[in-house]
Amino acid sequence: MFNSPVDSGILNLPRDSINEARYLGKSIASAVHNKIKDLSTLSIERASLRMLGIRGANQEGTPWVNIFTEKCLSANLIQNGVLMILAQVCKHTSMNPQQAVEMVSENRIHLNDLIEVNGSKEIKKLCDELANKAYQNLSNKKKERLNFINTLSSGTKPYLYVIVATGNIYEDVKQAKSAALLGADIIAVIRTTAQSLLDYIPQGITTEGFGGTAATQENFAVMREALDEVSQKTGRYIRLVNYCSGLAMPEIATLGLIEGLDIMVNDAVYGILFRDINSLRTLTDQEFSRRILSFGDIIIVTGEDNLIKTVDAKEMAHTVTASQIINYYLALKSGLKPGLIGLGHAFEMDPSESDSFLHELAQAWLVRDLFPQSPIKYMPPTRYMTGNIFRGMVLNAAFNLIGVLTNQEILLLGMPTEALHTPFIQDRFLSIENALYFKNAAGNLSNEFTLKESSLMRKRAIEVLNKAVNLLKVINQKGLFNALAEGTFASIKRPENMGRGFAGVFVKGSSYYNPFLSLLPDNATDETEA
Amino acid sequence: MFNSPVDSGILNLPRDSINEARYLGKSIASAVHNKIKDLSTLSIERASLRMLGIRGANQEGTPWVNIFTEKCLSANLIQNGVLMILAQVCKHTSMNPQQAVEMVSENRIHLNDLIEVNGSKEIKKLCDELANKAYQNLSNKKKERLNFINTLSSGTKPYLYVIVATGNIYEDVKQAKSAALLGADIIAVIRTTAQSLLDYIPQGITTEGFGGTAATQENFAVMREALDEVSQKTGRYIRLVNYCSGLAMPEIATLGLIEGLDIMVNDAVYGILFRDINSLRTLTDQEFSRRILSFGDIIIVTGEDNLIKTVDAKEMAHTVTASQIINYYLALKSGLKPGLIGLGHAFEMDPSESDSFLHELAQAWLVRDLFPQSPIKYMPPTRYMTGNIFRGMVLNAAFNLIGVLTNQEILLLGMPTEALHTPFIQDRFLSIENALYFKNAAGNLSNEFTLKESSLMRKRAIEVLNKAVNLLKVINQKGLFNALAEGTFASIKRPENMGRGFAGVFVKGSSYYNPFLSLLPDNATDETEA
Amino acid sequence: MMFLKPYGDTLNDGAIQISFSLPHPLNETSKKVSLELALKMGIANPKITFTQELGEGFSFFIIYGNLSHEIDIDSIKTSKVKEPIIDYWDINRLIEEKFNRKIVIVGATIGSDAHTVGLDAILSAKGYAGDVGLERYPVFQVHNLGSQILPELLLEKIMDKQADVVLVSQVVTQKNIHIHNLTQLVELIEGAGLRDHIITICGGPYLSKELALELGYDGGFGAHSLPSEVASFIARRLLEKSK
Amino acid sequence: MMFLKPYGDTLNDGAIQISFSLPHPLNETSKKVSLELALKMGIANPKITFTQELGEGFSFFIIYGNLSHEIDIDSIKTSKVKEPIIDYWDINRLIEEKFNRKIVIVGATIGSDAHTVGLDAILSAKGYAGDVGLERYPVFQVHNLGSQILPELLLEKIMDKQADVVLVSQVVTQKNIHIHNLTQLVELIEGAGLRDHIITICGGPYLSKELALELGYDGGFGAHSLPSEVASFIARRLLEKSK
Ligand code: B12
Ligand code: B12
Ligand SMILES: Cc1ncc(COP(=O)(O)O)c(C=O)c1O
Ligand SMILES: Cc1ncc(COP(=O)(O)O)c(C=O)c1O
Repeated sequence: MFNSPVDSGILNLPRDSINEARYLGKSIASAVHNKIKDLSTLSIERASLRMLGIRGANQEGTPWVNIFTEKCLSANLIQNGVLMILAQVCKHTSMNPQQAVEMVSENRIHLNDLIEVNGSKEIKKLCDELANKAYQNLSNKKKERLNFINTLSSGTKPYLYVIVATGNIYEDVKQAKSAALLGADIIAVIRTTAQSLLDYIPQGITTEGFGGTAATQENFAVMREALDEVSQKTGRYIRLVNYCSGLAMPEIATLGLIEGLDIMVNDAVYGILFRDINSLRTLTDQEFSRRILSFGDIIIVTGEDNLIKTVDAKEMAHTVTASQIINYYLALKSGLKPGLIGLGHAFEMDPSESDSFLHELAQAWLVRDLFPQSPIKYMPPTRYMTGNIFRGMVLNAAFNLIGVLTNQEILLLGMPTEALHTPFIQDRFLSIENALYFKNAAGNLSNEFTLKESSLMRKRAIEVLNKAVNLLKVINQKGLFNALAEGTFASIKRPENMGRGFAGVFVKGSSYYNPFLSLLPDNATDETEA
Repeated sequence: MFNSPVDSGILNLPRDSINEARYLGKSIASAVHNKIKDLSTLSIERASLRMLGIRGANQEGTPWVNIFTEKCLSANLIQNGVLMILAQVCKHTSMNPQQAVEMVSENRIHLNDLIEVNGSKEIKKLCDELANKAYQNLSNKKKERLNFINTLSSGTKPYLYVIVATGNIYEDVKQAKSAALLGADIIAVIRTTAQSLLDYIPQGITTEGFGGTAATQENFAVMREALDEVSQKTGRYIRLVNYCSGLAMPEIATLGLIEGLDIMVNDAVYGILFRDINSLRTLTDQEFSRRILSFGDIIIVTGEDNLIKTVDAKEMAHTVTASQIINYYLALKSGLKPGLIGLGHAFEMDPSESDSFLHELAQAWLVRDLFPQSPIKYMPPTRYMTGNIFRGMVLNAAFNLIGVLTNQEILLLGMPTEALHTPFIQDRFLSIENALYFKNAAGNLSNEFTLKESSLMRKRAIEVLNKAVNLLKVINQKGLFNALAEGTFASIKRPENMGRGFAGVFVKGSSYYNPFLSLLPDNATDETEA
Repeated sequence: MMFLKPYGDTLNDGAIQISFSLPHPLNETSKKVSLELALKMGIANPKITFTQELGEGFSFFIIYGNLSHEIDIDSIKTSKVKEPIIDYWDINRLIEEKFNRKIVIVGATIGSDAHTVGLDAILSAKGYAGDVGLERYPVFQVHNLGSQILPELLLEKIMDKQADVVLVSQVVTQKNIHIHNLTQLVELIEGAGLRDHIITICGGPYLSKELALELGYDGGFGAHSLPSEVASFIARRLLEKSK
Repeated sequence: MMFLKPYGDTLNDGAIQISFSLPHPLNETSKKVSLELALKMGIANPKITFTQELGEGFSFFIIYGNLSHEIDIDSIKTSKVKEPIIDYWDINRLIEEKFNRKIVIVGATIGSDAHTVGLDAILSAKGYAGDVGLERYPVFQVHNLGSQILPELLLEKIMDKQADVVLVSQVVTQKNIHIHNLTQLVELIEGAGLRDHIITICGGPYLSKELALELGYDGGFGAHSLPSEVASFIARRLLEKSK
């Protein structure tokens, strides 16, 4: 349903450049994969525990999975993988995993007392059993969601995506319902500032966030239930989004799977650049999280829009394209099908520059033509929005028109009050009304035109593509990690051995075992995809 | 400067249909001309007096030209033309024309006492002298204006046209200056309601109108002076518009010429349909007024937008096209060059209908392709504007984009508060900002595309054109007057012998003489134009 | 007691947006004035989010803030429950039974106002928004005089046709021209001694029932009115009067 | 005395537009409430020009009317004339002369706030809107710590670098998190006995000089501030202090 209807590219891009871009993308992604394939992270381990169904936290709100993992770490056992350790505890104590985790966490069981450091075959078998059962449960969850979706309509493309960000999950619910009833197809709950820096998932239903609402399993559930209710009411399935990024990336992916999320914003590079998260850590986390999302049939959306929020968007447009290509092949490597890879981009050029509308249009077509099978997530103007809300409506109109004209699949709606505050309830209405006008009145515009041979837009798109290819060449040569270290993206330098969460990366021991690594989809599709 | 840059039509319209439309247009216009060529009207006579420079009014505010003309009428002399009568008075009394008119008006001279009913050669000669001198004066006025224009820049196309309508000429000046400084190229002063029904030109500077400000010679001068000042200041010539319509149409044309107006809204059919002005009267007036405007190098803009304000705009789009063709050939017949014929049309289809943006775009291209040498005046959405000013900004954005994409030359800017009030000072700012964005960011869009063979828009345009041709056939067969009588336009029926001002039409006598009829340009260009 | 105040994203945040121009250049003074005005309006924490010089001597402001006013919802008297609509068939039947003749309706746009679309929406057979107009009701005999009818002429027509109901439309409101015209008409009707013999109704996008009553009309209809509402109102009044 | 009030198209017409939502379904009651609110705000003749039900239990209103409030322009005290800008060369010369050492500036975005563009606009050599940043001034030694710096850590750095000036940026304001963070920092600085030894400046799009002073900062800079304004302010303060 998220497959694009676009047949042949309107831009008629040079085949050579496309092929070269693809070749380079694959090569860069393979190199990343090779570099991280022997690594695991604390958050991957915690995610594995969460997949088993472990949840809850101690009095202070520290999740059991964190405490348990820390224990494994301090007991110097982590390199075996937490599942092996847990299985041994379960075996020795005949407790179920949840109990076992809690007992260890509360120091009622000491790992060092108990653990045979090298897991026996038997332990491995128990591990497999636990994982298989979990896998079954998770499969059922997923099927439940897909079945529910199938009973309803899915709206029409482009899907209208709006955010809620009141900081209070109950207010978020009101705002989300209002938006859905007014025509939104997708609701994203924005996270509170700096949640991405937390190396754990906060616990419980929350009502106080700043610039967003905490992403917790309980908040996910509250919102999902509310949206299911509206979906039922409107007969149109309302998709739920949250952020699968930051230090707890794989865990959030797991919660997304458990709580029926449909789309997750997922991009390691965002964390690296804008949150100073260590690149090894988050790219390792990302691969695991994408495998989970792939299993869950959850669309990822990437964050290339951010690459042009702090630098000149026109000049640096090719970095967006290059990053999309890398992200695409990284995603394929993690088992995601093209139809689940929601590449991001944005309308962020200076609107006062002449021909800026043409340049935006060229860019929107470029991404569309490069990734015909992928849903594209188009982000609205933010940087050049001002307190002039009336002009804001106009820029958003230009954005919406380009969105429908170029067949973007997901339109993240711009708000007239972008420069002022996270959206008020009426802001969303005005923006949905704006987008619905263009969807309905200009939805068929994309099939009307061909570009002239002399088209400025075509020239511009080819120029951007070629610059992207050159950049990919450089990145391919030095490797993504070095490129990030040298400030290739958004002019920000992030060395491989610095940044948050580096300490949470470890090399898997020879006896490391995690059955999910074979259960979750991986790069099987890689070779078959263009 | 008002010549369109469009070379070959993007719609690739069928040649046959275009040729047939043109043939029919010419034929309809000729028939109208033949029907009115022996007629004059009280307002043509008054205009002739005004061209001589007669101005002023009595204590009650009744203009001397009206009183004098009435005297000619009651003395049963009107069929000679007022200039002949005036010349005789001048001759016999040795007064200058202004004195002569005033004396007759004040009953200090009685026409019946004085007049040799058949003007002698000598009187005719005096008549010619007066007219030649007037012609020279008016030529100088015109040259003065054109010279001033040439010292300044003229802005870029599309020209941004805004209205002022406070009812108070001094407030109008403030609002007009503000708009010009903010980027407007053209200022139209809207007239007070029902001025078109006045069979005279009100006198003096006025400060109380309803829905607009009285069109008086003095108000024209106040505004022209203000705009000249701003033009000088910004280095960009600001054009002034008023309405050359209603019962005093030819007089207003004269005042426009004298007071340096640049553009006049001029469309007899509007008066017929929406003001119940008699069709013979106003079509006769229109021809004379257009000859004056042609002489003055003043652009006319026609009122086809009104044809779709009360009926379904999508269904009746072809009536707009048909009327444009008729108006075009009527204008050529009156001596206007294609570059002075500003055909009007509008964005008035129901925006909630699917594909409405495509239909608007098709219509805008159609008019552009049909009249490549004429400035086109594109009118904004009004009917479907509501009190939701935010949505209003969006509809106006769609309108502005179509305006630049289709190379319209004059964009009458829509106001977010269209459904509420005549524009406030900030409304104009917001609308100018809206249009300037598209001019600058998307101004080059028009050269980027070709339409696909299968284009819905092309189909729609051809359908409209063919329906227009069929309508023109019918009109050609029965004649424009009968067509108007039968409700062809806007579903309103206006019989030829009814309506306001019919009494002011008369058949020119065999001794009728008016030297302006040979001085003013006429249909010389007709045959050479496509 | 329940108090209502504006809502942005948190109950009782009072979030509100305002915009206006000032006849003063954009400078520190006019900015301060704009904030002072907001404070006087009861807006706490007013923030100017946008300013623009509007040519010479004028400036434009957009302000957001938090309204401190609130309204006790229990204190709100909504103008009694809307009179229920009598349906097409009932109107025709009831009037037929009671009067046994056609009810004469005269309609016009008065003064210099030439907007007829609204009046036609109510009167013409086609009606408005799928709702048939008064001409379609067999019991009504409608004379739609069209636009730009001077009040004097309308009075003449009322007498001439022996109208039971007069419907006037006013759309242009600049400098309160509509109030002027509507008042003039009512005075003429009174002067002619017809006030009690005729039902007077005015309508237009900027009119309301309240304003109509204030001006001395029996009824008033604002934006988006439906012919059936007007027909209902007429029927109810006629039946009341004839009691 | 000259009074100012909003202007639409006629002097003193008071024309004003407002919009807001109510946490109440769209019905006669909420419409009435919206008008009552407008009246309380001092808006005469309030007219609802648009209403919209916002899903369940919420409604949106746009209202136009004529504000009756006016402001006596003579009563407006604009915060004295803006301090004139000292230019780049003078700043460098004056500081050089007086201090004969580099002035140490530490800058950061504090708390969980990760918006650095504004801070960088002031600090980085490139500057903002063509105006060079503080790093370009030879007399300033700038340590830009970047984003998401906890107040405690910032205090440490201040002491560590023996800073003369601290510049903090706050962009996220939801639930007043910026007030919370800024207050915490000032308190820490005071606690450490550094209040009189350091110039404290905060900035961000929703900050103002007034708010900054209220919170205990020496200076505050809002939207569209220029590095040269900040440099000037710093130079003037330094020179004053050293007197
Ligand atoms: C169409 C239109 C025209 C057409 C009118 C054609 C015609 N035959 O009616 C034309 C182009 C001729 C026109 C001209 C002018 N117009 Co005009 N026009 C409009 C427009 C775009 C739509 C009005 C409309 O048709 N609405 C649709 C109908 C169905 O709605 P309605 O009138 O509200 O009617 C409903 C209710 O109000 C009610 N109702 C109305 N009347 C009555 C009567 C009774 C008895 C009852 C019970 C109910 C009732 O029932 C109707 C159905 O629900 C509006 C802008 C807008 N979008 O609203 C401007 C507008 C009304 N026009 C305006 C003006 C100023 C003019 C001019 C005076 C400008 C000028 N100086 O040239 C001219 C002159 C006209 C004149 N002498 O009066 C202004 C009025 C400003 C004001 N508040 O004073 C407006 C708001 C535009 C603007 N922003 O400037 N106009
Ligand atoms: C770019 C941007 C981002 C980028 C930031 C990249 C970066 N490295 O800075 C990214 C994408 C990372 C981002 C993320 C988020 N953002 Co953000 N972002 C913006 C955006 C679009 C532009 C801000 C900007 O760069 N302005 C340009 C600079 C030059 O202007 P400025 O900051 O006002 O700075 C000037 C003055 O204020 C002053 N100044 C500023 N700081 C200082 C300091 C000193 C000492 C001095 C003297 C002067 C000074 O001088 C500067 C030059 O004149 C705004 C919307 C908008 N259009 O304003 C939203 C916006 C600021 N973001 C917002 C939010 C909520 C977030 C998130 C918290 C959302 C989330 N939960 O995920 C995240 C998380 C970030 C976090 N943890 O803080 C909200 C804030 C709402 C509020 N009032 O609380 C906004 C308004 C968007 C919205 N409507 O929701 N964001
Ligand atoms: C790709 C990506 N990840 C994450 C986030 C959200 O930030 P955080 O992870 O700090 O919640 C964003 C915000 O725009 C984003 O674009
Ligand atoms: C062609 C035309 N003439 C005249 C007018 C103005 O009306 P009036 O002549 O009554 O001033 C309009 C108003 O829109 C118009 O479109």
